[in-house]
Amino acid sequence: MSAMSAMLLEILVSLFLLASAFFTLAGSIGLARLPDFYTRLHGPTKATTLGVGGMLVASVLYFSARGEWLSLNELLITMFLFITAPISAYLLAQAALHLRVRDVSGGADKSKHPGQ
Amino acid sequence: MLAAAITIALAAISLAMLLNLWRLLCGPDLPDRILALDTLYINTIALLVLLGIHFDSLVYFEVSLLIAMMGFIGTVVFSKYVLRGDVIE
Amino acid sequence: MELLVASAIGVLVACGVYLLLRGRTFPVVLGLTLLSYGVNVFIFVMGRLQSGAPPIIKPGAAGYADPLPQALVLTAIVIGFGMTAFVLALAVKARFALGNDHVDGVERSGPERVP
Amino acid sequence: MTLLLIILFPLLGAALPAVAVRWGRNASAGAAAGVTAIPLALLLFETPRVLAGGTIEAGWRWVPAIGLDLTFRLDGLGFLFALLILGIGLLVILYARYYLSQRDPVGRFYVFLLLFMGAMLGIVLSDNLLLLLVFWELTSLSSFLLIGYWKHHADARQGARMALAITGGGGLALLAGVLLLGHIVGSFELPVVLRSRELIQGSPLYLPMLTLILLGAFTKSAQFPFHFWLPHAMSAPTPVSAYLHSATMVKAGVFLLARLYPVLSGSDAWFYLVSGTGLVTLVFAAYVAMFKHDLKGLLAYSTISHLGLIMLLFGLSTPLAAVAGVFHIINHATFKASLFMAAGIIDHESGSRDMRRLNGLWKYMPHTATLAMVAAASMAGVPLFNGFLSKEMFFTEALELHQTGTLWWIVPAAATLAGVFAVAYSLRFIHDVFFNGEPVDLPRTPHEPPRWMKVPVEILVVLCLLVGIFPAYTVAPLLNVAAGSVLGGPLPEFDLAIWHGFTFPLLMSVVALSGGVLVYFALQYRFNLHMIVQSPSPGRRFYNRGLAWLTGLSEIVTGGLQNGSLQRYLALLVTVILLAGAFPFWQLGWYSGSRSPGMMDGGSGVAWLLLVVSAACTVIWHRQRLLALVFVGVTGLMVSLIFVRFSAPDLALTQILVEVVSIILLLLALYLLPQTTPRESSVTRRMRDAGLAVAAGLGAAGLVWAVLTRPQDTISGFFLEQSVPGGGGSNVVNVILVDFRGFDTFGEIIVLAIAALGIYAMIGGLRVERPALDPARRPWAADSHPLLLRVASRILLPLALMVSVYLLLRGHNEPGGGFIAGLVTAVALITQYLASGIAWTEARLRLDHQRMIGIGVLIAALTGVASWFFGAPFLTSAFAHWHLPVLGELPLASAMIFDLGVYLTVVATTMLMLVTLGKIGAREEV
Repeated sequence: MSAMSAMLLEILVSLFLLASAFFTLAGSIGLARLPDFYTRLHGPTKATTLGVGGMLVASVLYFSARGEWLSLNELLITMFLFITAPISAYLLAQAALHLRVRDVSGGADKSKHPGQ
Repeated sequence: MLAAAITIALAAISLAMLLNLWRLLCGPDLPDRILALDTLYINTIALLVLLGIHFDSLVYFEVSLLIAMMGFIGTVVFSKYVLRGDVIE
Repeated sequence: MELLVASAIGVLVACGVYLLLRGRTFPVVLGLTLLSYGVNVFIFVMGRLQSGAPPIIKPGAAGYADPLPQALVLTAIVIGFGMTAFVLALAVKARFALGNDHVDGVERSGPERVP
Repeated sequence: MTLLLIILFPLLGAALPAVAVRWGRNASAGAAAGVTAIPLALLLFETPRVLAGGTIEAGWRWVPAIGLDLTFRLDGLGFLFALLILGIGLLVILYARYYLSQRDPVGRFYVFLLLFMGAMLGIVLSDNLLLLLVFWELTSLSSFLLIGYWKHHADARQGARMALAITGGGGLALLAGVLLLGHIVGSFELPVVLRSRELIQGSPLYLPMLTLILLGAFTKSAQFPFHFWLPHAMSAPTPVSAYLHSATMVKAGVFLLARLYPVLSGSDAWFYLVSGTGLVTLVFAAYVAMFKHDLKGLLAYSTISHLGLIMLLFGLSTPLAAVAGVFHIINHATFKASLFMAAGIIDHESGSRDMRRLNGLWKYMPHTATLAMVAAASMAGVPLFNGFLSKEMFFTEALELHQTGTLWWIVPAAATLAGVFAVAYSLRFIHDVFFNGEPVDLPRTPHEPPRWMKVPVEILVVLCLLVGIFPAYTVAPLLNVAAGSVLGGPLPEFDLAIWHGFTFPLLMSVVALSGGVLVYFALQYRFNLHMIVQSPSPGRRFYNRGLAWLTGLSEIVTGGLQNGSLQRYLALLVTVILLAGAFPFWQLGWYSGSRSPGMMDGGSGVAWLLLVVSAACTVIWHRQRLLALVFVGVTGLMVSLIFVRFSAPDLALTQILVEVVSIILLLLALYLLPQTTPRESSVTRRMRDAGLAVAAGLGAAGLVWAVLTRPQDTISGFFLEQSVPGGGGSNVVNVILVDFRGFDTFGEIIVLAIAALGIYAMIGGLRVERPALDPARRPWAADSHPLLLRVASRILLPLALMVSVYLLLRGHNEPGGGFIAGLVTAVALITQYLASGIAWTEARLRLDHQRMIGIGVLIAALTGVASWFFGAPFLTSAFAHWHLPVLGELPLASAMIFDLGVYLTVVATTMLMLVTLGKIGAREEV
């Protein structure tokens, strides 16, 4: 690998890392700052998952370029995360509805929810 | 450059984890806390990937993989407990 | 760094001991869990703190973390899990056999309703 | 080898009579006799060598680290005692066959008797003092069983307890004494000890050591003031009294003194302690014996008195006195055993042992009476009987005494006085039982016993006569070698003859005989002996009071410490641990070592904060149990981060898995427990607990700090070097687990299996109604198994299983291994239970968890056993490199098969634990 392409790769990995870190952080800021549970649910499940996905891409790039490993591992993690994130969110939302967690309007969810 | 990027990313993720802690402490409801725990798990994966690149080592991947699996199962169990009480029925 | 580790172990042990001294079975189990975390980390760090040097033999590695405490702690974690499971089963059994979840098996303030 | 066989025959053969009793009492007695006769024959084969002065030694190593070896020796003294034990033992077995009634469990009697015989042989043949002690304790235990043989009698139980308490306490003192002796000499081997006389007697520890050893000997041989257990032990069956309490066990104390005579004797302390105790016992017990109305009580006190006599002889420390002591051991064993048997016959055939009721039995059982008369004459020291010979030697030695100075007359006078009493009680035994009027309302009409019941008595009585009349032709060779090994040097000149001319000792004998006759008839006819009732001995009162005091003390201590509150015990435990840990800390002084701490980084700081805060929150919110559990989850995650951060990927994997499995378990249990904890501790209680907790935390933290700031000294270099060449794997942690320390891991999976099976046994059948409402009094969600989750779990299952197989296969070289892979598989399977329910999963996944645990442990064990076939120790690993198409070079070690066993066990135990708990709440409320 030439010095040029190595340089390019480093830039690419760095960019991916920074972007992913931004998304990850954004997800957590959303978790901390948004007004009610149902809105908070969006941050981690979307932004953070994306962020970690980006991290993994960076990792794939980094290690694959070094020729050490055909990074199936990261792929597996990404798959796991992308399959599980929506289900976690779904179940958490169900739980919140069951516990009648209040939404931002202040009124608890009065409608019949699936738990009833 | 990579080193700088890793440092910044590390700082960002550390900050993210602190924010998760904040949500864990404040709640106010149980689902908030479970969600914070779930997010913490995912952030930990990010942290481990970063560490892997930083130490130039592959041994952290299995840990990340299992944290991904276990984080999911943890969230599922807690939610199921809230919903149904009996986790295995 | 050593100060962080030492204080973390101290906090785990202190929280574990406090919960162990509670009167109901569930907090006691939680305390046991925290205490075993503390003890596991304690034994682990007896091999000192090594960064980025896992005990996996590789040509050209600069050094390795001490594998012996790691092997000890690995089984300790699993055995600790077995113990937690056993104590939990005991707690459940005691609750249904005695009608309360006090560690002494005697409710000090009247029996509670068993679901 | 012969020596070991002699001891092992009774010990191992003890089981035979219990089996043989199915074919009747004769078979049982026959088995016991056979088991005794063989070692007796073996012993007799060695007679020529022993009588020629030879010593037979044999030894095997046992626990060399503490100086305890299986070494045996057969010298003259051991031979004499072994002969007594086996010979009289054989007679007692025959006698007991007729003595025990139809209702008594004969098999058990012979089992105990043979056990005792083996233990006693062990004492007399041991060549190692610690080994001797082991057998010493065994005699105490087996005699406890024998005395308490009639366990339905309260006095038998009490007598057994008393004997055990006194001789056991003495055994403890003896242990301390022997340990001191071993400390002085540097060895517990008798040959070494017996060569170290100057060293021992010059040691400053000589006096405490001697006192302790004497305590052991005095209690065992029933010396004043510890004598009182022996009369109480008379509630044992008479064969036991004849065997243990005349011939053998009570002689163990005397034997010990004889054994250690060459090194312990000769000092002033020895003289005053041993002969003083012996003298007091001799006179006191002989006096008491005269007033006992119980036949066996009289014999018991007479035994105590004669043991005192033997003690006194050894205490005198002159060679001839030691010879006389050995001689009296032989004589006493023969006449006292026969007297006990005679008393047993009388008791058996008349139903009473009370001499106030037993009178004039001569006309009912003349044969038995004749035998008893000969034995009693020997006991009294009448010429032509063996007791006379040793007693006259004793009188001679009493006169030769110089240590007492102007008080020289005390010992001869006391000896004569004791002789007077001995004649009096012997005479009473004969006159009061066989003559002196008519029987007073006996339960049965007395008659002669069965023919064979008298044979043992006859044999012993004939021995008494033979020895008494022809000492030089019968007992002399045996006495010579036995006394020779006691003295450990040349024998003094002595003459075993009946007639030595008109000497002062003969005068003493005459005084004793005539005085004894006078005293007896005076007591009987002037003082109305039958009406005198003695108060219980002060020793017994002291024993009872001491026992009551100890019981009271233990009640106070127990009541003070254990009020039934586990919280309190735990607090006490923590306090004690803190105090025990505080002392070394105090000594350490400054905690910080020389090693400079590493730099802290921001990420670690955040993780630390998370860990500390979540642990604290677990405590703060521990009343809201579900919430506390969430925080435990955070703590666990952070702990696994610690493992990752400091280069322990295997630990991090295990931690994260165990963490989640524990949370599932805790949630399963929480469902069955109250959701909140009531506030019930007082503020002071909480402050106290917080104080203890903070102290414990500070202690742990301080300790870690002290260690981490000091340089490391590890033994891990070996493992790191040998892992690849020796274990065939590059993941050193896994190689340690499955190879270097494989045996530990084997033990650990067994513990895990026991825990899982224990849980299954404890709550396997428990079923609880499902509550209709959740903790907030709302109905549960209707959808028990959400579709999304079900679908996802089925996609994830193969992925997770693949991961686990991958972790298992490469665990030897990279992070992973049986424990981790097993947990992954278990979690993957449990996810199916979570998502689709028990019924659905078990319909598709038919796993018998118990059987699977068994298979796992078996595979691990077989891997270990397999190495035996290659001539290597258990669990030796072998490995080879295999070339596989896809995976490439794969080193396949036999340790990996072991790891497979670990894997299966971990999967099955985890599943069994979770499913067992999960099934409890499974039933829907109708």
